[in-house]
Amino acid sequence: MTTLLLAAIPLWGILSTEQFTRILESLERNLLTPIPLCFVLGIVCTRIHGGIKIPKELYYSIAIFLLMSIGFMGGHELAHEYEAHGVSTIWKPALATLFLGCLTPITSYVVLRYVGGLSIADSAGIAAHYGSTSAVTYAVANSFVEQTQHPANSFLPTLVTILECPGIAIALLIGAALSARERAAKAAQTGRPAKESKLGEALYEVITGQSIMLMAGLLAIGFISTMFMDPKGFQPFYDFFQSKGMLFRGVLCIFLLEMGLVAGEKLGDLLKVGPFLVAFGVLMPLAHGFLAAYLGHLAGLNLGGCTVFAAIVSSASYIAAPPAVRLTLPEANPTLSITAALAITFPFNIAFGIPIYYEMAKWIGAQ
Amino acid sequence: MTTLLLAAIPLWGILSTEQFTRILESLERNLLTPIPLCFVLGIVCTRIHGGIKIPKELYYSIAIFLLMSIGFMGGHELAHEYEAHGVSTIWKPALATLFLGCLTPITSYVVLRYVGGLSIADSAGIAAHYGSTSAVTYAVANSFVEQTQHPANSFLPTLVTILECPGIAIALLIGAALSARERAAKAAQTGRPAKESKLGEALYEVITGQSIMLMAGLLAIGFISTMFMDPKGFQPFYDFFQSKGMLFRGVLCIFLLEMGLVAGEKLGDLLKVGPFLVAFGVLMPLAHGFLAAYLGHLAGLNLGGCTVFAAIVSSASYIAAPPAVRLTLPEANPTLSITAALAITFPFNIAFGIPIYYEMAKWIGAQ
Amino acid sequence: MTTLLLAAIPLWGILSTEQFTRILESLERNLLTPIPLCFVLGIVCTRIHGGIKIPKELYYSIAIFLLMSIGFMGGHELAHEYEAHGVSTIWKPALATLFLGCLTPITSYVVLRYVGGLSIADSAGIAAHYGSTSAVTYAVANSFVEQTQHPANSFLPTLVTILECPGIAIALLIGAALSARERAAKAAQTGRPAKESKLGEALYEVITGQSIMLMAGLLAIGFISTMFMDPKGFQPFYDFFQSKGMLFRGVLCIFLLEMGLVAGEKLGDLLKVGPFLVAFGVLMPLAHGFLAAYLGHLAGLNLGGCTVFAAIVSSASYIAAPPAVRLTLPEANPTLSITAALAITFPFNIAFGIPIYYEMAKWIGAQ
Amino acid sequence: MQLYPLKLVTVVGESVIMEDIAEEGAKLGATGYTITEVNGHGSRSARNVASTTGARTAKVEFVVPGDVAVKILTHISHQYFDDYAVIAWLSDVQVVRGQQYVRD
Amino acid sequence: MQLYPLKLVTVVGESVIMEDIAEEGAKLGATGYTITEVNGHGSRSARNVASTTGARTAKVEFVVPGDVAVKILTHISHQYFDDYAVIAWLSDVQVVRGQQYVRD
Amino acid sequence: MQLYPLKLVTVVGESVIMEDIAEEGAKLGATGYTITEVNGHGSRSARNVASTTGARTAKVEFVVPGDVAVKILTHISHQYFDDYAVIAWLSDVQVVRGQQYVRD
Ligand SMILES: Nc1ncnc2c1ncn2[C@@H]1O[C@H](COP(=O)(O)O)[C@@H](O)[C@H]1O
Ligand SMILES: Nc1ncnc2c1ncn2[C@@H]1O[C@H](COP(=O)(O)O)[C@@H](O)[C@H]1O
Ligand SMILES: Nc1ncnc2c1ncn2[C@@H]1O[C@H](COP(=O)(O)O)[C@@H](O)[C@H]1O
Ligand code: NA
Ligand code: NA
Ligand code: NA
Repeated sequence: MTTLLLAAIPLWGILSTEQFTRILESLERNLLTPIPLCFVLGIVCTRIHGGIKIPKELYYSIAIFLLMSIGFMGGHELAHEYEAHGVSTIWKPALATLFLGCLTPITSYVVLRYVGGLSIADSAGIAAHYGSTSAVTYAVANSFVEQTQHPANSFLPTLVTILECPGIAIALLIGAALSARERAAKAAQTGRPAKESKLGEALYEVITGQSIMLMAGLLAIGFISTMFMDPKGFQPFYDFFQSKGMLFRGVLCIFLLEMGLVAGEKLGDLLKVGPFLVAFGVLMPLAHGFLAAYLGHLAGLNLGGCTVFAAIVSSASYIAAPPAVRLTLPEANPTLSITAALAITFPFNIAFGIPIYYEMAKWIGAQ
Repeated sequence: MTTLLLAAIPLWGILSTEQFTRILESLERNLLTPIPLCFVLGIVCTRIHGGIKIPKELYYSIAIFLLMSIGFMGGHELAHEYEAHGVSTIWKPALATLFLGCLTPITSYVVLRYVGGLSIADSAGIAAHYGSTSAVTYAVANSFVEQTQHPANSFLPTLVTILECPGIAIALLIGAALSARERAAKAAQTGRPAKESKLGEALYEVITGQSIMLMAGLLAIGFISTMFMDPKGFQPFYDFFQSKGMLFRGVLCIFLLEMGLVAGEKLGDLLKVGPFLVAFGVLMPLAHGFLAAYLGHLAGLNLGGCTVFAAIVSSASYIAAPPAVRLTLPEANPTLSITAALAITFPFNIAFGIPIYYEMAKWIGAQ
Repeated sequence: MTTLLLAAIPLWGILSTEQFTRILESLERNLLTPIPLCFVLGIVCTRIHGGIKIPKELYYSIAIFLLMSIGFMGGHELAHEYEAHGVSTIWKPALATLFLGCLTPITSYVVLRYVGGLSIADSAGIAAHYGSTSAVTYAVANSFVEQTQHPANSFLPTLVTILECPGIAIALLIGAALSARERAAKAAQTGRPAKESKLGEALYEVITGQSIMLMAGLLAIGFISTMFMDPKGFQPFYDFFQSKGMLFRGVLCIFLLEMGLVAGEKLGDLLKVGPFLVAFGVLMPLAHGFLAAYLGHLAGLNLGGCTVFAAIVSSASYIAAPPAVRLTLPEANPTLSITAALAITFPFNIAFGIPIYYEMAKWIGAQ
Repeated sequence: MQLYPLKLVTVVGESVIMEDIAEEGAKLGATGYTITEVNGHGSRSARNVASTTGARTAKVEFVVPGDVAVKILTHISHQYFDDYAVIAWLSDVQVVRGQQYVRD
Repeated sequence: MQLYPLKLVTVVGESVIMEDIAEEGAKLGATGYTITEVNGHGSRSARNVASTTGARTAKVEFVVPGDVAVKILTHISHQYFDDYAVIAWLSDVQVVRGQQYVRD
Repeated sequence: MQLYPLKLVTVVGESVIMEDIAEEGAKLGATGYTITEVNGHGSRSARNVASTTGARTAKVEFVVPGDVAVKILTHISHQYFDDYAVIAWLSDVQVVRGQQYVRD
């Protein structure tokens, strides 16, 4: 707890009362909408042992729809952007994304290993989660800025796609390199042959995994069909996938309900993971989010864009990262990483992070 | 059959020819629409051993959507009602609902035990089903009155939520109390320890079950977001959940198709359950429905409201009640209760009950 | 390969350069839209061992929706047609459909057995697939002609329903009759009792199978509710099921993505099935398609109607046929029929066939 | 706790024939059966049809007396082994109140 | 490869009681359990409630020492056999590092 | 009915490793395998990742000759027992036309 409090003090110093009030207002505007409220309902339900059961096939189906939708709308908007400005507005944010995708797993690893004193495997495993991103956090952040009438730049979905892989790859490579010696020692000691490493396999699976394939694939499809189809024929696809539409927002409610059910279960593990990881799950995103908002602003993102950018950079993966980490760093304890990503950072971002990034972006000067 | 005919005579006496014609017209208007027709298709399909298979995950997903939608729209309308009239219009219907929720399991038990001569466990088990309610019957009744241009009062979904639990609880308590002696005797006789009772567990599961959590939770969410969100941001959620919309009506067709498939299978059990239970499954709803329409009218419900109220009070639960009864009264034969609820009362209400309650409500004077 | 090339030469002779250019334009207009692109994405994903997994329950759910939608819209349009012209415009196309439904399994069998030299069981098994039809090919062809502003005649869904069964039945009867002797010989030789035939069972299952029950059932429901409901009450059902709507087009994308994933897997079997079957899978549809377009034109179908008619007659079943063939002709190798239907004919029709049939129909004189 | 020695017959194969096998087993003397959806791979799995086309793999289990077990396995072996992807085996089990799974 | 002889207890029945059975088995000494969703048909399957009403069939398996196996089967037999559709049996298994599935 | 005595190897554990185990078993001599999705609870289930994150429990079964069974169990024991939630056991089965499940 001391760690948490000490770490929070600088924040208080930075904020004026007026800024603080504005953040509270943003919070209220964000929290009292169906999407976060469904998340809260899910948590409440689990805590009282309530009986909501979302079939996992529905959950997977919604995930597929959301990823396709994010990709398709991204491709659609990108086509308009491309027709209007070529690649001139895009390459800087893309570079900033790549840079942050490589930086955040390293900062995460260093903090976890040397401030938190976690083992190599645990540090690298958690860093892989925080180096990647969460498409649902993107969806919620995007809904938020659309409701504040400051829609994000059109190419943000492209950035989500870019952000997905590098962080996982770098963290796993760090973990594999540093823990190789430990493993060799253990193998020698037990006299059994060293276990086969599944690093290559796992990395390939991340790169060709569902999130990337669906987002990048539909991005291309959205781009191509915007370029070549007449608008009337395009319309039903647009209506189906569009992120402001009833389908996207509606199924997002159901998805967050299920996320709440799972996060609620993991809440019990908060005690097990200890105060350091709780503080990490809140403060690391704030730090990464601030950095992202700042770099995003420099790269030319607008107010909504900086907010969403901060949200995706700060968010932690809980879909692509866990199996990759489980396969390559099996000695890492998955309870630590899943709890941090799903029961601390995700709810924090959904409830508090997004409005805070919005105010950060404003404060930095994004418009 | 004699029972059935004898019981039907008073009805004939009450109805004038003109009323009878009106009922037939209502029936036609109700029956020749996609929702009941899909139910009929399901029955036909099962009877000819046709091969429609709705994945149970689709069925559960639609159930979740319907419950969320009923809750959300209920909360939304309640917020408008509350802003306009405070709680002044709601407390009477709420009280009437609570009263009927406690009365109907008792009337059902008494009729089953003393008129039908069923065992304590079977009587209490069936009474638990008829004391609760069926959200799908609500949805179909609501669609019906919306199509007759007499939409129900806005707070009807709240009443569905209130009606869900008490009936099950009361019937199970009756059953547990009265069958405790029998069980003790049997245990003594076999010389084995008495089986553990699962009453508390089952009651808790009913109260925190999926139907209640989703309906009550989304009711709160619909209420809060109507109060605090600007209408433009609220619109996509409204479009997604609204009960007049294409999603609600459309998926209701698929749901009723599956209900028809299951009811068709249970039709074979009609012979097993015997004529008394068939008569019970038709006449008890008519009696409860009439009482509900009358009390609803006294409590200030409009024409559509009285119709829907009669439908929900008269309907029998086939989702929350069966597992609760199975756990607490295992010696009750589930074939009896499921057949009555699903293969008699549900189809009767969908096809004939709802238009009859509509005419009842008119006759009583509801507008 | 020689077979393929030899067979393709006549086509080149028939086409003028201008026609060829028009076909290319049609191809582009067809290929660069989301539906075929999703199919391509699925194939690419499988080939690079990418990780998209569509839950099979989602796939089945979409199939149910598509079949219901095709039936419902068919019934709706049929009601309008019926009110305007009675049955005068419909009986000729219906007869043509029945005729082709009986002819195509025979032509397919003859070509497979005597040109390709396949076994009796394999020839009959594949013929059963090509004698039936693929509802998804219908859906894609229908989307194509709607986008070219030449919508098909309203009763096409009725024709899909008519086409479903006869082809399978005839091919299975041919196979059963001709292979009975072989089986008896084998039984005598091994000294074991002859295996029970499941022909009757399988035929009944085809006729009362999911595709027929849903399409024919919803056709009736669409017809009845168009006749008896007021348009306002009908609207939400229309919006939900309509084939130009966002739901139909959108879920068709997801469906084709999954089809692509499966077809991609089967691509590996192309080598196993050999050049003859590859040529068959392309040329037989072209021949059947041309015949269908021609007969359809004679029977009075419009340009869109002839195109869609050619697509459905030429398409091969991969849902109803496989289990029926597996049960009645177990010695037939399912790899051959599934690969031909799913990895050759389906993609060929989706990508190239439909625009070619469109140009054929134009050339024949359909308007 | 009185236990009865019986046989557990396990059959795994193409799901298109599994409901038939279950019912044929019941006709040959099994008082019940249990079906599980599984995924499988075997020597003839090339014959197995992709999931999208509705065909998959399933497992059927029968708890039966020895003679019924032999009847079921013989039937399956004659009717299905040549043309379908299917594997079948037998093991020993001790069944609670096992007499009720023996038909007279 | 050192293997420990233990017992495999398999219980198949109405899924409404299967989670309870799993937990009661754990209380009686099982260190874990495995649950599978199945479809079943038996002599009392008329008592089995249709899939739509939320009730189905499930299988629970426990790997346990012999004495725990008997305790579990006795408990199930007393508590559930009269009123529920359920079958239970025992078989012999050889378990890798089996000592960890024996509670002290 | 001629039956061949073989071994049934059953492995239950985190599904993230189950496809690998199935393929490694095939490499060690199994002619096929059967995978079932299950739900499980065990001593290390805390290590098991929630359903939403894509990880669950699965069961793999191999019907194999005794020597292959030992190879598979030894491999699993070395490669997976330390770091993953997994249990594995062996039982005796009598297989129809069992010779085809023995690789030369
Ligand atoms: N050796 C084996 N061990 C376990 N299951 C097997 C084995 N061989 C085949 N199977 C199962 O039986 C099905 C049919 O096998 P097959 O006839 O060899 O293609 C496969 O899909 C597997 O599920
Ligand atoms: N002889 C049997 N062999 C295999 N499974 C059985 C057998 N009898 C019953 N079962 C299973 O046990 C469940 C309950 O059986 P019962 O109590 O006989 O209705 C059924 O649904 C089947 O899944
Ligand atoms: N005693 C047991 N009996 C049956 N299944 C078990 C047992 N112990 C563990 N399992 C299964 O093996 C998985 C891993 O177990 P563990 O390694 O003990 O966490 C669990 O999820 C269960 O499915
Ligand atoms: Na991140
Ligand atoms: Na009721
Ligand atoms: Na055809």
